[in-house]
Amino acid sequence: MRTLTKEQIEQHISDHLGSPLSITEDEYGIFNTTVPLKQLYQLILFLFKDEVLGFQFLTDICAVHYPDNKGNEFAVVYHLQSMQNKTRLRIKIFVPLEKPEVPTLTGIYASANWMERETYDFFGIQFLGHPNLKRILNMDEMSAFPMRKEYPLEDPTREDKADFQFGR
Amino acid sequence: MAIIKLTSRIKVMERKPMSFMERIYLPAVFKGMAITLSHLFKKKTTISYPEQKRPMSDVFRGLHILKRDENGAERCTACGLCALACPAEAITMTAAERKAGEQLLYREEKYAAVYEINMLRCIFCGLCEEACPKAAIFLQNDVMAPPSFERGDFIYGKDRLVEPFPQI
Amino acid sequence: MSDWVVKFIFIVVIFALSLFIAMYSTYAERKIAAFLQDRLGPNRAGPFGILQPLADGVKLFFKEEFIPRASDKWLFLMGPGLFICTALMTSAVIPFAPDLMWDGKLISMQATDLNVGILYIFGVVSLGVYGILIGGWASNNKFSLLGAIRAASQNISYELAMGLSIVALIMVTSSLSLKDIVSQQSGWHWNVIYQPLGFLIFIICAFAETNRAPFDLPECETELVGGYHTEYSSMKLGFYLFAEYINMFISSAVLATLYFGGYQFPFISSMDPGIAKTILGAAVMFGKIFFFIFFFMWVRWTLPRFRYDQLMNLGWKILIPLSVINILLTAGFILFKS
Amino acid sequence: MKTNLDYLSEIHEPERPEIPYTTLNLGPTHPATHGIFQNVLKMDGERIVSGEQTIGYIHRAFEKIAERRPFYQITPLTDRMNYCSAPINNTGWMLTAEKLLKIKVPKRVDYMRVLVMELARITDHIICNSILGVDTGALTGFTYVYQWREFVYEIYEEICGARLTTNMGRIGGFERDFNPIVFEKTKKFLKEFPVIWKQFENLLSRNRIFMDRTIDTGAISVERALNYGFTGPNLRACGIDYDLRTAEPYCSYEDFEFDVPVGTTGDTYDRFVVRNEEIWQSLRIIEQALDKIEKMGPGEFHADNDHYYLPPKQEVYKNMEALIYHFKIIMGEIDAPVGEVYNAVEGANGELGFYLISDGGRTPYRLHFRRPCFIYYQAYPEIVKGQLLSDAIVVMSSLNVIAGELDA
Amino acid sequence: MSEKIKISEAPEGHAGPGFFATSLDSVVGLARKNSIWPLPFATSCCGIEFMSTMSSHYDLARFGSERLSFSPRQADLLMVMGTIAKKMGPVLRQVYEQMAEPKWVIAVGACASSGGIFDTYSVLQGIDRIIPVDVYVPGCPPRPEQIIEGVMRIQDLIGKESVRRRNSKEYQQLMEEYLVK
Repeated sequence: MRTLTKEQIEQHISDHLGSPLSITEDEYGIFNTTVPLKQLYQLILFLFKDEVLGFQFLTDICAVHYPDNKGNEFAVVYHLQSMQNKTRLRIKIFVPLEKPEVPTLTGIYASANWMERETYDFFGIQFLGHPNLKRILNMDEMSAFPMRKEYPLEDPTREDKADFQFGR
Repeated sequence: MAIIKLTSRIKVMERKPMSFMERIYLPAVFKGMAITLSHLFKKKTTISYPEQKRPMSDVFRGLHILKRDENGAERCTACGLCALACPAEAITMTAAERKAGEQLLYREEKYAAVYEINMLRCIFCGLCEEACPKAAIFLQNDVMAPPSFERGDFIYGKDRLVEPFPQI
Repeated sequence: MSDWVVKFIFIVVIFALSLFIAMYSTYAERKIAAFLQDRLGPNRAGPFGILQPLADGVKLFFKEEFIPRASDKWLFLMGPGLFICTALMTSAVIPFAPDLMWDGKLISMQATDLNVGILYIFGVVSLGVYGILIGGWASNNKFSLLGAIRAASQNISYELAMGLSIVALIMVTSSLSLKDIVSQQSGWHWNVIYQPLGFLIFIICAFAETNRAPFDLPECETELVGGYHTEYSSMKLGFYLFAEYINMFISSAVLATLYFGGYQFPFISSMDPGIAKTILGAAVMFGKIFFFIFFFMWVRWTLPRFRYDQLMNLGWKILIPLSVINILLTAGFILFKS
Repeated sequence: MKTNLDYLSEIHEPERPEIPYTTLNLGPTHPATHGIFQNVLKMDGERIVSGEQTIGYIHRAFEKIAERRPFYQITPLTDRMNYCSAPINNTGWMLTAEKLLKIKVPKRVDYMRVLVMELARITDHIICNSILGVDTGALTGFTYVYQWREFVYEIYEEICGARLTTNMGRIGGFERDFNPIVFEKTKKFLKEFPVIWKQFENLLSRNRIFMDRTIDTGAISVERALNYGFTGPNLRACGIDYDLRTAEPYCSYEDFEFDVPVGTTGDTYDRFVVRNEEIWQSLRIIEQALDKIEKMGPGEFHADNDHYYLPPKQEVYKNMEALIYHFKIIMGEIDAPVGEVYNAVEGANGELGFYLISDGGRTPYRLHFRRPCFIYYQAYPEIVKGQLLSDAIVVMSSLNVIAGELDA
Repeated sequence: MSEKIKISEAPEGHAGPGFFATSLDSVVGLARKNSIWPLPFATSCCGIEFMSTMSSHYDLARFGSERLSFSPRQADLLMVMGTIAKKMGPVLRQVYEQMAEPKWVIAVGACASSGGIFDTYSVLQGIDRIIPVDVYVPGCPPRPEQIIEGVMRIQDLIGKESVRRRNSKEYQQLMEEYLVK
């Protein structure tokens, strides 16, 4: 199974990058860390380039909306994976609702392109420096960001749910 | 190109270069033609549907039915669990109190005055059957919802859902 | 009865026959495809579905005529017409049966015995591609255009190899008349025995010329939707589809005539001319034709198709050199024998 | 390792404005786009210069729906993601939920799940490879192997009662034990399917026309494949034996003997061959799983957990406590712990991940699906660049992009 | 026409244009119903069940409909299978408009017919919002048997339809309702 411990990663990062990073392991066996926004790109670039750690695989990018978490409404979650070390690392950053801006990872991972577009499409998070940041799944004309908690799920035009055919 | 080995279970699919016989097309062509020709004389697997029916398993999830108990009274007690469990929100019901003298019609003290399933919404997932605590709703294993011309035909009310009275 | 009346009747019969066979080829194709694929195929229209081609025809006839606004109207109409015309013209020189002895006169079972019969076939067949080209271009659709271009280049390339393979055959037969060629092949002296390589090249080219799989690039539906006939509906589409089957019929007839002795069969060759011989000869001829039609279908439902550049490679780099070698071999053999 | 930026800056392609390129719309309703997505190809004759994709034509907002549904109602949703191999998705979701709820399932359930998952993998690969045949023009092989896909449907039907969108099992196990017919049919499948599959391989795999069509078309290097987030057979065709079944065994996959086939060049033919070999390996796994289940004899088919697994129906009719639990579970009032889980299974197309955030409510707070198709399909323009239109179609079908999974 | 030929009265019961028209109608209807070329507009799960319908076990070819025409010009029956998102709506509509008359539409499966479980902001709640539908097939996805039933309902419809129905006022009104062309 996993060949890296969290202490090793912490040590390696503070040795080479200079800035300390605290990693916690959750009960399901994945390393978690939350970093400030400005460190993100540098950290991921280091994780990618480093031969020992080798986080060369970006598994996933997604965002989460916490409307009650004032000032840090959005969390952007990156799942990185090091295939050689069989280790997964979850990096989280928080951005505010007023200025949801995150640096893009498309320069490092080609796969980040669509994942970021999807995140933009759903949450309206701006990925700075993205080559083609536009909606991907929804229609271009859409103005809202549907995965935000306040956006309703149901199609407002559904007829057969509340109409005469049903006794609601 | 490098083959990266992560586990011991790797099995490399080496590619044999084409032999001369493969290069001249014809042997492979004749082999293929022999295979297809052998199927010409095989027994056909087709089921001529409207005349012949394919046997279906005992647990197949087909059209719903509202069961009666052994005395011919409706089992449904309008608890609403099926409507709650339905991921498509296709079930609606209105509960009513059983009046005196209706014991033969309804088993419980409450019954569904209106019970409607929108078959166009329904996805036949079987969750309603699983949710029912009174063994009232069942998905039949040999009847499927028939296609029809009008949208309105697919609102199945109690007239089409409730099991007909047992013929004595 | 004067000669021309007989001829006229014969032409009408052949015309009707080609149409009929083409019509039932569609049915056969569907049935054979189904049987090769463990299915039953059409069986609801009439007993065993034999009315299926009629149903298709009537349906196509009553479908809306559709001419795209951006198309070139006249050429759009001309394409299918030209295609089916050329397809039907080819049957004129094919001897379908031995001459009929009737009333003390020999009646030829061939619309016309041109002394350059083979050249006629080639001339007409190479016209056929214009039908596709015009239709595909006039549709003003990119898929149609691609299909048309593919068809044109494919037909031109494969005609070369086909022609060269025929050259070797003509060296053996030393006649261009199809009737002569057939009569030379009496008994078992079928040309395929003397020209096996030439036959192979010819049949491959025949597949390419008729746009049948594995050379059905002009209309391959997974790539080009419908190829050159993407924009066609109604009977114009019917013409295209029909002409394809007529072409297949004619190709089979030519194959049978050139390489498999046409109406010749050992015991028939030794019979006296008469009704019996004619009928038996015709039966043999059509038996051969039907076998080739079946072969065409069998191959289609077995093989994957080529890619455009591989098709060209096969044509130019393999078949043409091979046919040249075949000519040389034949020439050497003839020289050696004499 | 080169970053994407390094790679892109190394390619210097001179602008060639003098060539009049054609634009071809491949899709949204093109016969070769199985499912719906659009590729706008810029072409020079038949050669593809560049491409751009538009997706989202069947975007169904899975993630939004999942935020409004209790856990057990999400299983039918996952069916419709990769509909060619629904049981893998079902199981993947259940494993995720079980991980969060800390449900320990018995070994027998694990083996049963392995059995259905491998059947699903076979059916998925059958579709992919036989459709590759169809797209190259050989329809007949498809109909031969499809009959066996139908046979697997019959097995599914015996297990769960549906053919395609199975909604198989519950959180904590299966809804019922396997019927003896299931074992019988699986044995028949193991015995007779290999014959037909061999025939199918004979029709295509060493046929020069097919080899010419697929060899060296749509090749992608290991580095780029990793950078593009490839997983599953498509990554293995490039030469990395990354398979979650061996890398992070779940569902007791460590108890099974099987190999992970890898290709050498990452082209279409390799993808075809790798999928073929995976079918043989899956057959091996099924055989072992069947053996193991039969050795255990009839027994548990679900976790012993009253709080999450529905009590048996007979109890519900009679017993008040069971009825209360029944109501609680159906209402979704299970006491889910607060937490975040990422769980991935080896789907037929690659790593199918579920990222579940729970705030303790009856529905997930957020559920994100890592859909393999969505991630690797973005490499398509790069793969088909410089190739012919026919190749583009073959590559697309060999990548096995499933629209339901792509658009979610 | 020469004057000597006397046109006799048509026999009772067959008078008027009705007789010929109806027998033509029935012949054409018979032909049409046995030669339905479907355009499979398969977007998702139901498309896989449609494959089953086409392949050996169910074999839609028995009804004369195995020639799939991917070109809308040549198709008679638009089979909409799978979810139609709002983004897809205009495309579907365009395909419908491109089809040559006479044309029929089947909505196969819950998603196409009504949106099914996907009662969401992005999914069209039934394709009958944008194009007229002739037959609905319930199920998610329907079994091939149900799809075949659906095609047979379409056959019933076609067999009864007049050749000229497509020029009728009702039909044009229907088209206008849907703003087709």
